[in-house]
Formats: sequence, structure tokens, C-alpha cells
Amino acid sequence: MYSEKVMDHFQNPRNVGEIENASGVGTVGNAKCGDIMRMYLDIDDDGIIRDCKFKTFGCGAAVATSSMATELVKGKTVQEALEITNKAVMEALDGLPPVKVHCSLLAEEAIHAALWDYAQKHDIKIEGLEKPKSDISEEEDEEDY
Amino acid sequence: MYSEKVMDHFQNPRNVGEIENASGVGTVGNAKCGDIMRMYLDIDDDGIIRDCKFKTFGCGAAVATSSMATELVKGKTVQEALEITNKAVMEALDGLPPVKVHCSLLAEEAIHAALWDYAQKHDIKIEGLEKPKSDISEEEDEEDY
Amino acid sequence: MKKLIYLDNAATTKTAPEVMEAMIPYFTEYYGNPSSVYDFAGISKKALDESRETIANALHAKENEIYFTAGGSEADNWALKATAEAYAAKGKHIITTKIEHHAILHTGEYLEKLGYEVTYLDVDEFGVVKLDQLKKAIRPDTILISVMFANNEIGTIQPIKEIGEIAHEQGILFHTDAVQAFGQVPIDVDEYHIDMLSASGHKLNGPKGIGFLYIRKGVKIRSFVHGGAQERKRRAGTENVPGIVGLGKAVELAVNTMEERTAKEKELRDYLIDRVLKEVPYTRLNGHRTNRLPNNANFSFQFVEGESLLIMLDMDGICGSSGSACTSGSLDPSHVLLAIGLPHEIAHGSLRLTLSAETTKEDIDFVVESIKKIVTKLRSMSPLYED
Amino acid sequence: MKKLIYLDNAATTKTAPEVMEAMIPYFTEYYGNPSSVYDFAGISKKALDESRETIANALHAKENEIYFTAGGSEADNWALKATAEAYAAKGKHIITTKIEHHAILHTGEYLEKLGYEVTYLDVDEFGVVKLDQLKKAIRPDTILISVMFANNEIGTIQPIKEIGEIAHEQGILFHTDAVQAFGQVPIDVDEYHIDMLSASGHKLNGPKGIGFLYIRKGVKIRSFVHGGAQERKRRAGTENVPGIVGLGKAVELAVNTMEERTAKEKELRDYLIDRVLKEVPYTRLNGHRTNRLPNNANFSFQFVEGESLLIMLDMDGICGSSGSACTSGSLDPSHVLLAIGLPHEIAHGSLRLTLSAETTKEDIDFVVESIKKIVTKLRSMSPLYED
Ligand SMILES: Cc1ncc(COP(=O)(O)O)c(C=O)c1O
Ligand SMILES: Cc1ncc(COP(=O)(O)O)c(C=O)c1O
Ligand code: FES
Ligand code: FES
Repeated sequence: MYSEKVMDHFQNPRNVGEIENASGVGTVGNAKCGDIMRMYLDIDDDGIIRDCKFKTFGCGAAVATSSMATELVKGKTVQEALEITNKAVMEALDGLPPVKVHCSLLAEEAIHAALWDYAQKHDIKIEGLEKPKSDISEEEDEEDY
Repeated sequence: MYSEKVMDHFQNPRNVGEIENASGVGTVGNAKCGDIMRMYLDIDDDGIIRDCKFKTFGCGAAVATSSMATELVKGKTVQEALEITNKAVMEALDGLPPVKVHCSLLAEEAIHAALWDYAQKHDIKIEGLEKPKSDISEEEDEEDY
Repeated sequence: MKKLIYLDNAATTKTAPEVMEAMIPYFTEYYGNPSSVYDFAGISKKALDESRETIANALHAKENEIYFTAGGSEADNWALKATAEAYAAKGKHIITTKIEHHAILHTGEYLEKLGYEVTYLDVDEFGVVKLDQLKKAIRPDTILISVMFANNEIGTIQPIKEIGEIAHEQGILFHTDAVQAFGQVPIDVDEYHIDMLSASGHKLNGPKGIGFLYIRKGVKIRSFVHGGAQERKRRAGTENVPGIVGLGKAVELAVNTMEERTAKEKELRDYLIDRVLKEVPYTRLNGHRTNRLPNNANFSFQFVEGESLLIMLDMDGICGSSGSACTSGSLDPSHVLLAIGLPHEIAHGSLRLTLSAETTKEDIDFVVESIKKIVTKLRSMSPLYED
Repeated sequence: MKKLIYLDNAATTKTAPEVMEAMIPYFTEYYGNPSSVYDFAGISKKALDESRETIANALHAKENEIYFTAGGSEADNWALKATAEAYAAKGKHIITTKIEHHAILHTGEYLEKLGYEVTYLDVDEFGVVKLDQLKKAIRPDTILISVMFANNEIGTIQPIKEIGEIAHEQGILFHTDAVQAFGQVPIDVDEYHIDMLSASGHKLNGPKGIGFLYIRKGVKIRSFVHGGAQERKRRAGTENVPGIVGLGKAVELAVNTMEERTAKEKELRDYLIDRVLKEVPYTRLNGHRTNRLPNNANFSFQFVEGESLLIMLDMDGICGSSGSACTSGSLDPSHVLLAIGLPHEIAHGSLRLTLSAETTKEDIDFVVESIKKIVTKLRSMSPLYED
């Protein structure tokens, strides 16, 4: 079902945990599947993401995308982090089954939510960042037979 | 599917053939299954059935019941022959599958038809004998699902 | 047991040893439910995918257009009932033929009770659908044309491509019951404009109880069996994994051997037909002389009744059929033989012999002698026959 | 391959070796079509009859009340759709429960679209139907009550006899989906007032793709699959002879071993339940403590998500399930766990382990240790859990 990369990040998730006094914390959930992801960012004064940690209640794909997202985010600037899409996360994981695409959206949204929290706390405006939704579930486009 | 007795009478049918100048000949058919049975009777002046032959276009059960019916009829009086029911023929054959019961009716009716022909030709009234139907098919009582 | 000459391969076939070998592990070793999450069940899932791919390739279709069913009858029921339902808003008229299998005919009658209108097309004396009659039968509210690829009794192959073209020109769905044809003749769903196609495993040396419905992408058919999310949510029920594996293997074999196998069958079939027609008087061949299934021969012996003939052949170790095996519970003469214009009593004396790859010339010689002997005997007992 | 501890026997089971042995000859040797006339096919016919008799005896039913289907889903669909159709003149109201399998629930939804009304009964916290609510739900136009014998997720066994009595007092048909119960608990269709009962072969060490619907004589159900005259004209399609033989053998084994086997399973199940509840904090048992299937354990681990749990168990060679296998394509939390009142996020962390006759105490010990380790790990990753 899952690629080897996904299984690796699921079994040995990178950056699990919390950051005390994080620069930004974002929590997002998907009402449809009930899963929840929380992302912690440690951002220095130059706007570089020094550290990133996560906690996830969710499926294998949710755990793996969280893990991969933290890896991708680390060392990036805020602006670069903003450009990390769920597609990029999926690609880095060698893909996800169709039914699991939404899990990667959770990761994208968790980054945005954490950045938004950072922006709010530091009273910064980040170009292109919108207030994140707390629930990222979308309409399934599957047919009903 | 068929009992051993049926198979025996089917493989080695007794009394196949025709009787020239028969005392009575009866032909009956079943429109539903398309089968036809012709019975020849040779009846002496005392009303005893001396000989009986048949020709049948029909299923295994039709052939076997024809054969058995001729056996049962031989040596009987007209009145006795009249009382041979399809049930008696079936019992003598150790039974028939339910879907084949109507084939034995063909035999009963063929005897009646031959007796009727005999009565007509000799201007006799046989007690209890009615003009036979040329088609013995009845309504199937199977349910339709 | 005495030697058996099995010439009823249109009724069902022997499961091929290669098919058995492919299936067995999925009963006792890889028995996982393909829907489960763990790796062990992934083996079952993969087996399904592979079978689906083999079948799709055989039809020039795509994998996600193959939906497994419990057999040909379910596929036929599904195709008719669930498109009728889905397209009811467009219209309630369906066209089929008088010579379809009962899985189509009785489903048609059922739909008529629900308020649909069904046109049953005639066929000519060889069992071929008349294309001009088909064209005339089409109405604005026609939603489906269902014509069998090849007939199970007389073996006649229909002009499927032409029918498909007519259907698609008019924007009407085209379903074909290919239960008898699949594995015997090459089929290309695109070339033939087929939107749905039914097939059954046990007709091509696969297992019984498994079949499939090909559904072209875009066809808005409803579910027939509701429940779990199997078969892309279109057909519920835990997948018959061994059956599906066996079907895949059978299709692979059928496709790989088709050319050689059917050439040999055709040769033997023609030898059988020629000898019987020449050596048994008052005999006719039913169906088309050339446009027929490679393994099918169907005769009518005048003045002879079918069941008696079959039982006597059986006593010689020969398995044949008279009309369709599925309907042998019924006493009606074959609707197919009536449709090609045979009178009642001739329709009654039909014999279908359907060969397999294992049939030999010796078998055929034995069968011809047996037929000659039996037909003579039955005719001598027949009140219809005067010599 | 590493050792496999297969604890997903509610999803599907291994085909028993005795079942294989019984089936194999009917693939390759006695492959005749039971509808055919010749003796060779009589062997297949006889095999069908014997299987039917075995199954009828297991239910205290009559042979001609057993109708073979392709599995539990088809049987459920048939029971609901074809009685709805047959009794529509009497009424269009059906009563079932919120915890049925999707084969019933989605069929119910389908019938609602056709204009039927379906009442879905609640269950209590243990998953038991409330009899007073059932009584109140009955209306003059109620034609059918369908309540599953035992639930596939939480294993709760329903008060079937009481439900049957209520149904029959009111002259209403009673169907039960016994796919999980048949072979695990004794069933007597007369004592329990059951009019129709669904079962599936692969849940009791029989093959996949075969099942049956028991239909009490006199029930006026329509056909679901139309076509040939098989199954007393009620279910068309060439019979899956090997499957039917295998099912018969599986039922014979299940009945013969039931007492001993389930006693052993119950003991192991209780050992598993006791250890998990004692050794893993924030854990609950779902379903009824005693009125449950002998082989079923179902837990909820708070702050833990089901799929992650399953994948980690899989890495330890343990096959379990979270909710029903059939719905694992779906992301919705189990409708059964919601129906017994679990909140969304707890419903999510459920684990079903279903034992077989082959399960050992060593297996259970290994599984408990694995669960402890995994639950701790997942909780440490969970944003919901604060230690
Ligand atoms: C209670 C219940 N009913 C019906 C079914 C459907 O059975 P099958 O998958 O054999 O069609 C299942 C199992 O999947 C079940 O557990
Ligand atoms: C043309 C045709 N259609 C449908 C069927 C039904 O297939 P099955 O018996 O596998 O359901 C058959 C064979 O019985 C057939 O010959
Ligand atoms: S299923 Fe919900 S995050 Fe993957
Ligand atoms: S079936 Fe017609 S006489 Fe037997």
C-alpha cells in the first residue's frame, strides 16, 4: 500500500516531539478522517527555520508526511517554507495512494498554520500566507454508484 | 436422474412397433413438450388385450412409460386396462422425477385413446371411458419468481 | 469408469491444471482479504490486480474497466438492470434479440414488468441478427442494445462490430454477452464499440462461480450488489481471490493458445459436421456454416427427440447437450431453434456437440458411429418416421 | 517470511485442508454442469444435494430452503431487495439496525431511493438492539425486520429469538445476517423464528465467493439474479460446484468442532481481553462482555489512531483490523463504534482481533506485548495525549 519511503518515515519518524517556547505552533485537523497534526517551528531572527517538530494523531500517511514535512522545512526561510506544497511532500515520499492524498494536505496546512501563528505573535505580514482553516477536509469527488 | 427400471425400459423397450389391423389405435401428444405416443391394441372377442405395441417420439421417460404401459396392459381386460393410471405406471417404474410426471400421463392417455378407438370401431360403450383429449398438457403449477 | 468423450464444453469445461496450480496457494496460503491493511493481504490484492490486467489486455481494455462478478448470469443481470436504472431518465427502451441466453431474456422480462419496453430482434435462418431491423428498432428513448457475441446453442457469431457502430452512431450503449465467445475469438472492445461485456470463467477452462463485466469508463451503471467498497465501490462482497486468480490464468492460457487451438478445433468440427450430414439422412446443421464458434456443432435429426438421443449417447460415454444445459429443467423446445425457424418437432431433436482442445479424431469417429446407430434406433421407434 | 499471527478471522479465514481436499476433484475430475442430462453431470448434481443437506441440517432447516449465492453480500442484497419487491403491495417499511454490515445498510439506502422507508434501530452501549424500540417501530406497513445475528466489528450477539418472536407475532418476515455467527454459535431457524438467513463460506474456513440464503418455505421472495433454472429457478447461474462442495465441508467441520473449538477460543479471548485491559491504560473493550462471538475482541485505545496501530502490528507479524475490512477504503470512523456511543477520536483508535482454532496462548502473549509497545509509541507522538 505505501512506498518504502513512506514506511521508513512512518517507522522512524523524524522530529517527533514538541518545542518549548516555539516561535510558531499550528494545529490542523481533518473532520472527515478525524486526524490531527500539530507542527512546532523554531525560527531565528533572520527568518530561518532552525528546528521543527511535530505531533500527529493519524494514519500512516499522516505520520510520514508530518515527518517528511519537518525535514523539508528545516533550514528553509519562512518564504521558502511557505512554498512547500503537499505535492512536494508526496513526491519526496515517492507518492501516496489516491485515498491518502488528503493526508499530505494536512502537512501543508500544518506548516501554514504554524507560520501564521509565528506571524501573529511577531506581528509580521508574510507575503502569500492566508489564515489557515482549522479543518482541511474537502469534498470527496468519488462517484456514488 | 432416472431409476434403474426406467433406464432398463428405455434401453430395452418392450413391444416397440405397430400392429397391423389393430383393434384400436390411439395417438396422443403433449403440446408443451412436443412429444407424441401411439399405442396399438389387439383385443380378442372376449375383450382381452392379446397384444399391445407402441411408437413414441419423446423423452426417456416417455419411452419407458410407453414400454411399461404396454406390459401392464397385455392380458388385461378392457375394463382392467382402463383402470391403469399413470400412477400405476410410475410405480411399476420405481418412480419418475417430478418434471417427468406428465410423461406418464401420456401413457395413460394413449391407452385410453386406443380403447376409445376400439370402442368407436366396434360400436361399444366402455363404462367410464371418456373421449380422450388429443393434447394432454396441463398447467404447470410451478411458481414464477 | 468407461472412457468419457466430453463434448459439452459450451455447458462447462474442465478446470485446466495450470489454473488449479495458480489458484491453490490463494486458498490455503495467501488467504488474506484484499481489503485489509497488512502486508499479508497485499499479496491477495496484488493477485487481483494481475488478473485484472491480464483480462483487460485480452480485451484491449483498461484495468479499471474490469469488474469481477460471480459469473456470466450476474454480469448480464447487472449490465441490463443497472443501466436501465441509471439511464431511465433518458428513456426506457432496450433492444436485444430472440436468441439471447435466459440470463438476458428473463432479465428483459423482469424489466418489462418494471415498465421498461424491450424489443426482441429476429434472426435469420442462420441465427444472424438483421441489421436493418436493428436500425428500424432504434427510438429516441432507446438506452441500451444488448446482443450476444456468439450463441451458446448454435454457435453463430454476430456482426458485433457493425452492431457496435450502429449503437454508437446513435449514442446508445452497447452490451454484449460474450460468455461463449470470450477466449474463442479475438475481441477488441474499442474496435467493436463495446461498452459492456459479460464473461464467465468456467466456459474457458477456468473455475465456476467467477466471471466479470467489462464496463467502459464513463458508463453510468449503478451497483447491482450493494455493500462494501470492493471493485471500486461498484460490486460489493469479499473478492473471490482464488477464483479471480484462476480466471486470470485461464484467460492467459486461452489467449496464448487461441490461434492453434481453435484451428485444430475447427478442423475436427468440420470433419464431424461433414460426416454427420453425409452419413445420417434427414439431418441438418443449425447455425451458420462458417461464422460459428470454432468448437460448436449443432444438428437436428428429424423424427428424433433430443433427450432420448442424449441418454443413448451417454450410454456410449458421450456427453452432449440438447439446447442449453441451463434450461434442461424446462420442457420447452429451444427458443433459439424456434427463432431460426425450425418447426417444433425438429427443434426437439437437436444435438449440440462442443469440442475442447483435448478432443481427438478418434473421438469424433466414435461419436459419428454412435450417432448413426442411435438415430436409426430412435427413428424405428418414432411414430413420426415412416421408412 | 517471518511468523504470521493471523488475528483477522472475521475478515476472512484460511480454507481448511479438508475443504480443499473435498473441492479439488470437482474442478478437474467431476467438472460436469449439474444441469446436464448425462451421468457424468449427475456426480456434480449429487455433490450439490449433499452440501445442501449438510447446511440444512446445521440450521434445522429443509434442503429445499437453502439457496446458494456468491457470498454474504449477495445473500443480504437478495433478502432485502427481493422481499421488498414481493411484499410492496403489503407495505414499504423495513426495520433494521444502525450496526448492520454495509451489505445491509447500503441496500437499505438503495431501497429508500426506490420509495421504501427504512427504520435504523439504535443499540445500547454494548451494541444490543433495544427490544422496546423495535416493538414501537413496527407499523402496519412493516414487511421485513432484518437484524444481524452477531456484529462483525464488536462481536455482540443479538437476542435473535426474542426479535424473531416479535416479528412473527406481528406477521412480519424476519431476516438475519448470520455471516459472522454461522459456524460459531448454534442456530435453529425454527426456534429463533428466522425466515431468511445469510451466510458466507470464507468466514468459516470455507472458500471465498460462495454463500447461501436460507429462505423459509412459503416466503414469497423474487429472484435477484434472473436466467437459467438453477436453484429451483430462484438464482440463475451455473452452480459453483467446487465452492458449494467446499462450503458443505466447511459447515460440516464447523458444526462438528463447534463446542470444543469455541470453548478454547473463548478462553484465549478472555485471557487477551483481561491482559490488555489490565496492562494498557486508557483502554476499553467494545461490545458485550459475555454475549459476544467466541473469537472476537475489540478494543479502543485512547489517543491512538487505528491505521497506524495496524501497520505497526503488521511490522511485528500481527494481522488485525480496525473497523471492518470491507470499509477500509473509507476514512469514516466505524458506524458501529459511533452507534455504541464512542466519540469520534476514540472510535478511531479501535483494534479488532479475531481468533481462530489455530491461535495459541503464546501468540496472545506476543500480541499483548506488541500492543503495549506500540500504543506507548503512538501515544508519545499524539498531540492529544499528555502524560
Ligand atoms: C456481518 C457481515 N455481513 C455480510 C458480509 C459480507 O460477506 P461477503 O464479503 O462474503 O459478501 C460480511 C463480511 O464481509 C459480514 O461480516
Ligand atoms: C451465452 C451465455 N450467457 C450467459 C451464461 C450464464 O453464465 P453462468 O452460468 O456462468 O452464469 C451462459 C452459460 O450458461 C451462456 O452460454
Ligand atoms: S487518513 Fe486522515 S490523515 Fe490520513
Ligand atoms: S418430456 Fe415430453 S414426454 Fe417426457
